[in-house]
Amino acid sequence: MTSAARTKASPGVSVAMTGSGGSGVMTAGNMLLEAAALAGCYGLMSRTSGPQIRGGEAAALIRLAGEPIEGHDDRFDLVISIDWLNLERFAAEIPLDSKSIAIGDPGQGEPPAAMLGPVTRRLALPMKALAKKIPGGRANMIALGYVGSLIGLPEDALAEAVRRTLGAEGDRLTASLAGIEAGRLAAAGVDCPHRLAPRRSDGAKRWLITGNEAAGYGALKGGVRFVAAYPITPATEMLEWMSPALSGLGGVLVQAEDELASINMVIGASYGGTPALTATSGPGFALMTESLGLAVAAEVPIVVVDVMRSGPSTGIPTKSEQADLNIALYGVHGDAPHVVVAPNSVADCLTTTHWAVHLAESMQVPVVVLSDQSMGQTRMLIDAPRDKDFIGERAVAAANGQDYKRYALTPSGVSPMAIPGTPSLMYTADGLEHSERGTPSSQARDHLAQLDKRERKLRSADFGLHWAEIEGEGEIAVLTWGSCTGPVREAIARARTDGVAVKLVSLRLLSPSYPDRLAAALEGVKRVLVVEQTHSGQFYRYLRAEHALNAELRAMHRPGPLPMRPGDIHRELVEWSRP
Amino acid sequence: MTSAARTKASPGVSVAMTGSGGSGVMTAGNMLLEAAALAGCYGLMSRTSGPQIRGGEAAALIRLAGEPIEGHDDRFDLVISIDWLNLERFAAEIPLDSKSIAIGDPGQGEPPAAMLGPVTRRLALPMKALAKKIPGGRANMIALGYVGSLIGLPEDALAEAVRRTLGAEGDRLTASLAGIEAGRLAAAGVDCPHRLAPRRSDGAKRWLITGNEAAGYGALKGGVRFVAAYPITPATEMLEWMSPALSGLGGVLVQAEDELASINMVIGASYGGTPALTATSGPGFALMTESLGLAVAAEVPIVVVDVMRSGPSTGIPTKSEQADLNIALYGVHGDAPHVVVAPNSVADCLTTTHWAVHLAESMQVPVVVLSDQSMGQTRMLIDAPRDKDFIGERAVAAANGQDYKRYALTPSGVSPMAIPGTPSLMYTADGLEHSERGTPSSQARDHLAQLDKRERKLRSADFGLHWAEIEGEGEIAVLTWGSCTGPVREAIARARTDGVAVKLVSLRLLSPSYPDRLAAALEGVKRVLVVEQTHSGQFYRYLRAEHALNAELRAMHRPGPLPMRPGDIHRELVEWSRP
Amino acid sequence: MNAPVATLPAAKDFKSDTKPVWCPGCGDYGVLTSLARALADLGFRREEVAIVSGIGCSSRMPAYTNCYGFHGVHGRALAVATGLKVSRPDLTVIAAGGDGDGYSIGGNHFLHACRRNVDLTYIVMDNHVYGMTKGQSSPTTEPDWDNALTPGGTGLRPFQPLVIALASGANFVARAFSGDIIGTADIIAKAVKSRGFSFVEILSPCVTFRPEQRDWKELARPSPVAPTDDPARAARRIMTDDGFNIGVLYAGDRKPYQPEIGRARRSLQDLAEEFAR
Amino acid sequence: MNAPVATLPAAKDFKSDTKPVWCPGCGDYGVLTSLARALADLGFRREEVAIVSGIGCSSRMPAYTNCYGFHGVHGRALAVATGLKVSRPDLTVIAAGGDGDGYSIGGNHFLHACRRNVDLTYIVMDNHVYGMTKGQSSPTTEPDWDNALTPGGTGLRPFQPLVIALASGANFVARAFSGDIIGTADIIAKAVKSRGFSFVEILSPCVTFRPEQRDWKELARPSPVAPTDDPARAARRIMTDDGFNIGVLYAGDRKPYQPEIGRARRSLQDLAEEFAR
Ligand SMILES: Cc1ncc(C[n+]2csc(CCOP(=O)(O)OP(=O)(O)O)c2C)c(N)n1
Ligand SMILES: Cc1ncc(C[n+]2csc(CCOP(=O)(O)OP(=O)(O)O)c2C)c(N)n1
Ligand code: SF4
Ligand code: SF4
Ligand SMILES: [Mg+2]
Ligand SMILES: [Mg+2]
Repeated sequence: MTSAARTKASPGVSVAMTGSGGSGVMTAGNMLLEAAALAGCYGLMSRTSGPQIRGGEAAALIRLAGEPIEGHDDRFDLVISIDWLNLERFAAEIPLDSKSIAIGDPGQGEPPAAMLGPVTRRLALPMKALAKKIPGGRANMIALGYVGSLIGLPEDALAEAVRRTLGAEGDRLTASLAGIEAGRLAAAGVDCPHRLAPRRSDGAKRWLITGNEAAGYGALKGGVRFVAAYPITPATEMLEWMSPALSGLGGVLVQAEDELASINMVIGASYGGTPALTATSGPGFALMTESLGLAVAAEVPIVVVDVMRSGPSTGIPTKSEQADLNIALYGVHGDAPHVVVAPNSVADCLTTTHWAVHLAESMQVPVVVLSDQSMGQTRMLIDAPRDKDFIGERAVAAANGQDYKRYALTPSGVSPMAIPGTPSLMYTADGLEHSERGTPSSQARDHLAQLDKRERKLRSADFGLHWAEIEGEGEIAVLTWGSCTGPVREAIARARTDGVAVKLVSLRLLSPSYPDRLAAALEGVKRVLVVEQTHSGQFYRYLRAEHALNAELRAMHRPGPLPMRPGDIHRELVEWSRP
Repeated sequence: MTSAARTKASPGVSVAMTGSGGSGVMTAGNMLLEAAALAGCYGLMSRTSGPQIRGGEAAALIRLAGEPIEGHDDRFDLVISIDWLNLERFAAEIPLDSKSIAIGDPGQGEPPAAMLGPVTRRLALPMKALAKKIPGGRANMIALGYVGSLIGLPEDALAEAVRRTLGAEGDRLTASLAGIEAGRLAAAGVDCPHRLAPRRSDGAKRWLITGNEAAGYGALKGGVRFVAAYPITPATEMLEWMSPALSGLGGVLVQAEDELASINMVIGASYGGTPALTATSGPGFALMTESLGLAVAAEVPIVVVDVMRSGPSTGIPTKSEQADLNIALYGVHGDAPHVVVAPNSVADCLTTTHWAVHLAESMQVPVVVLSDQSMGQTRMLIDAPRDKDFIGERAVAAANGQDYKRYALTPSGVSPMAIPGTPSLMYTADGLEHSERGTPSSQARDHLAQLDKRERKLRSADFGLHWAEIEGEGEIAVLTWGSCTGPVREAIARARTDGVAVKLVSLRLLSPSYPDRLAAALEGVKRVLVVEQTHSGQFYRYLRAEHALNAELRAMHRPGPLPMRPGDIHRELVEWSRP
Repeated sequence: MNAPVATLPAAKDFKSDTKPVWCPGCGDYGVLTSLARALADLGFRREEVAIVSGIGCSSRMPAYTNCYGFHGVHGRALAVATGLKVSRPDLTVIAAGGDGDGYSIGGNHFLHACRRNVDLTYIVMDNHVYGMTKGQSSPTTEPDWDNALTPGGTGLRPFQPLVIALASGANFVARAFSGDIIGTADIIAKAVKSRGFSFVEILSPCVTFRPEQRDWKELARPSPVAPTDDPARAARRIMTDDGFNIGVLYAGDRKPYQPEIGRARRSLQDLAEEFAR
Repeated sequence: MNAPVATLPAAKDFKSDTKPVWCPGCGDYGVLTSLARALADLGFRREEVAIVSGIGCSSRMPAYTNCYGFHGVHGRALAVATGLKVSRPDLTVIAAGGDGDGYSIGGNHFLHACRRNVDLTYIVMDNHVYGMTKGQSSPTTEPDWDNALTPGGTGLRPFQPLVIALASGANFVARAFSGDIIGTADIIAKAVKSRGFSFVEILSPCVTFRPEQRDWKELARPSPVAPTDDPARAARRIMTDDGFNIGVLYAGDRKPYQPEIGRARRSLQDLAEEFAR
């Protein structure tokens, strides 16, 4: 396996645009992504920045391709720096190699040697100087025109992207259009091996969306009309997108005083009959687990989205990790069966959050959605989502002249729920152990009956096909979840070009465990590589605890903040498949 | 295996004294226990009561024996009821059989048939009438004298117990002494097969203590001098015992406004150099996990005692269960290695909480102690504890003219901690990921280095012999923890009389897992019965997740509120050992 | 319980058949009776009312009424009530609980509920003690009250719920005494009728852990002055009275927080437009 | 940093060499400078002082000073500070943070810290916004301030920190403005010297999310009246001023909460006696 082969298998072009505070690389990056959309490409962009709250160095990390892609590549083809200030901070996030091209402004000093070490080809682009010639001109637009041109984006797509961002007229538009034109001219004649080959022109619609927005939209589609939350990185944008959207739909978002309040507001709204959700990240989630247990015991459906960041404690708020798996699965005191699901891509944030609402409502149980910073904050071009028939129907009690038992011991475990306002079904929802009627009880038989009932709801449910993503066949499988799925899929594709057949199993349903289904999915598989972004191997332990897997297991786990790279997974697969 | 054989193997006499509000059964029960102590016996007493806050029906559940015992038997030999009001509530808690004797006051109506069904022998004792004859006499003292006499407690031990409780003189004393005398006379000539055979008269000291008091004492022995807490059943008595004790020792207990405050006060005190502890139960523990993660990340030693009760949510506050295992092990967001230990008896609450302080201080890590309601609130006669040399030494930094690195990457993972007030070592403790100096960092290398360091502290520690209790040999072993250990030990003893050899392994150290030690302890064991008091089998899952056990595993788990009974475990063992 | 209700329910119909766990003589019995009476007087049907609580003796209230009830976790009643009322403005929502639940662990929600001014009624049965956990100091306990957890007392200045409620923006503030069934029913009724956040502090003796509170019946008396709509004046009055002036002490007219609910101006399809490329 | 300190440190010595993450122009720079100056003026050695915070831009303060520091979780600074001070009365403990940290998620600890009256100084850098999470309303934000999370504003009445502090029992209450380095240093120094719980609310502009707060420098002015020791009078003054009167507004003399520490009257052996049988 040579590095050339790896590169060959890896679709598209990866570009990093960097610069210090106010250099406008994010704007340029977003325009590049918009232009790629107009040109019929797929693509994604994530952002990274230094520790400054505002105005520090920043980088737009972009990957564009003719086919759908789901994560970053192992390396970058192009890095363009409006200035090189503090860029070494991003060295680990922007891996470069001998095939990478570094573009800098000769007027802005020397690039950091350590970072650009392996790069053999450097291009000089006097961005500041070129911008100065344009009234109101800015270096980022020069960079945009230059890069767009190098990678083969059509001139009009770039111009249209600028127009869509800045509006149809105005000085800024004029200056920006002049800027990209100057950049394009500067690129003329520069030969670049990293070029896009747009494949698609079938006219099918695509969406440009972040995982946070997708999760918000999915929740609304599922019927959520009440949200209470407290801001926290990286969940805030989900809430900020939902707030006006909800009020448009006749719902509401309440900013709570803290997470203890937000989850309890959500429980109150759901008790009242309104599908309800809160979103947070690790520290806020930790504050919610007492009341998550209340929702379990009182059987109030709610959805809690945890957009994970690097932990423990405050950790690295702006970076991704999957290490809230443990607390999501096991972080509730007492035996408290609840549902944990995880989207496996930006697009899937929509579907899986929609599904989560459906599960919560139909089982009257809290559902935790484990998204993460990398999905949440990556803006991606995806195929317009198809409709899924998750219909979140709550079993609602109707007055029938009989004594109402809120917590009746039904075969499915789900008991019809009375909505306040309904005559003759008045009951008290309770976090104390209770009888079928809901009266507090400390009797062993009531405790056992209600524990059994609450477990039965989950064990007897049919989660349909959405419980996992299963692709391909092979004696080796990769078992993974969440945002690791994209890089795993890419690694598997590369392995295929090496002649190694690998099956992909990515779990969306993490709790309850679904041992029969997983065993069936792994039928015939001899070796399973378990891939996750944690330090301690939380997913691996979870698999051992909940499943009796017959295959040989190997754990591949590493913490954030760096994304999982397809190349590393590929290497592991190829090595392991050697006889 | 006949039921007679089971009964034979079961030491001592079990007595339930019951009555409705204000009947004084608790006082009588405590005196019975004191009398047993004076007579050189071992014994224990737990309490149960109806849902009323005060004044409802209640029962004192007592077991006395000539040898050390650690929990209740499967059944009761004697039940004495001052009145039968609402007694059916306790039917499941006071199992009776054909050998049981029921003693009631003929003037107080009929006993509940369902409960006394199997009982063939009933005795009538006109407690109220006898008491009436004594000025200030009370029925509970008649009951005490009667029962004490039936089971063979010496007259003077009973009288002395009353004296120790009520003081050397006074009307109440006179009436009480007259009462027990009347009871004793009434018992004269009544033949009772359930009699005590005090074995011990070696003069060795014993203690009469609850698990909550023992844990409090152990903590003080370990050096704890600061406690902050918020009341919660069943942890409150630990705090109420500690409060005056601490102030006597020059420490302090602060009543916090909530559990968020209490754990953070404890972190503040420990940061300042004072070994510190908080105690709570499930709901309060759930509120602490965010800050538990802070203590992990900032490396501040603290001890958190969770006196578990039945969950989930508010659950059954007055009853025991082991179902906070999951949240204690896994309830912290991010990868947050910390220590979880569990005492396995009332006596061990002392030693293990002492050990917990030692571990916290020497590793600069939060330690969770999982006690439970049944240990915490059982009052027991134990051998006076021997001294253990757990010396909780914190590695303290001294100014040495070098740049101080609070989070230096040492081989053990433990870095000397500067105590505020020390010149030239000023640093900022941080829950953000940080460099060795403690400066916030989002660099992958710092994150990995600190995650490794924090894990290394636990993985490289030597936990000595205290990590587990290992007794006996056999091809079958029972693997258990916490308050299940007593009943398991008794079940194993019974199995031994059946010729079945069973090894006992009870884990005190639950996290970090200690796989090599456990594997060594189970060397040669073919079958392992996993015993725990949870509904979902949390301990069983934990074992599968963290250990590669070669033996065949069988899970025996049941929820609270009823205690684990030795008979059930014994039955399981004997069945499983059949070829 | 399931017969169709032709006529409006009487006070007794607002009580459930669940036997309270309360000690004989506990002040909370009186509050239950007053609450039932107030609801009947206001002409509610039982299903129109939801009673939400936390944990404590007093927080057992919901199950003893025949309305919709929610018995949640310790300290969070106001958050649950807020979510319920904001999403279901058609319901009458009453939060009820104790001084520990409301002023200690729930203090932050108290502050912010007053400020938020959702149209709720909040009833606190203040007995200056944690009853349920068997007698520890609460925020309103006297500094020198001896108890096992803080021997000799906490030494802390008691929390002043009415002053804090006013300072944080509660729109209706009253003090009641559980021994006065009719007066308390009247105050609760006024609180429920008042729009916005209404706070009713009820002195409700804990006869078990604070038997001396039986004397409250000698001390409680109607407030000598009429309610004011000036929060500063109300605050001054409360700070200078002896804690036993009973009645409505402040009634304002601040607009409640109630976002419009249930009227969609856009569709999911409209929202999708912004993503389409 | 490790040279033995022969002479007392100057103001600059109280600043660390860690570069703040703050935006250029952020008000918090001024607070840092004032704090360093106050500590120098009071003649502290750096190791005698501990600065404790929660999470937020302003909560980054500890690392930028050269004292002992504790940067904990969001909203819990006062609890950490309380534990530290009660167990280590020899240290000077200062808690610092933002309006979100202190009045929203930390509101309950604020209430109870004022009431408990431990000898702490609490500095809140109030910018009427959540800076760190990029611009949402805090409890002190104007009701009509438009932002992404609550478009058009929250509609809620702003929280009144000084009034609440007074009503809950803070022993020293002051307002400062970060642009006035010397005045703020002076107020902080007085707060630190005052025994019991001292609360200093500092108007500290967030130039990034509330650029209009640059105008505060025109508005802030010394309070026209001298500090009072009557909380009711102080409260009235604060409720009627426009929020820009700078200075010490209340200074009381309530006894701080400080249990005796470190003097054992009993031994472990004594305690064991009660269990022996
Ligand atoms: C998180 C949590 N902490 C502590 C408790 C224990 N607890 C139950 S009720 C209570 C206090 C009750 O006092 P109050 O609210 O005044 O009610 P009262 O019983 O006096 O009516 C406490 C501390 C709990 N249930 N949950
Ligand atoms: C439990 C928890 N919830 C939410 C957050 C996210 N968060 C970080 S800082 C902050 C608010 C900061 O506002 P403020 O205290 O006013 O400080 P400023 O940044 O304005 O100085 C929030 C909500 C968190 N870190 N932890
Ligand atoms: S303990 Fe006190 S508050 Fe609780 S029920 Fe009894 S009297 Fe009422
Ligand atoms: S965002 Fe505002 S508060 Fe935060 S550093 Fe920037 S200016 Fe200061
Ligand atoms: Mg109370
Ligand atoms: Mg702020």
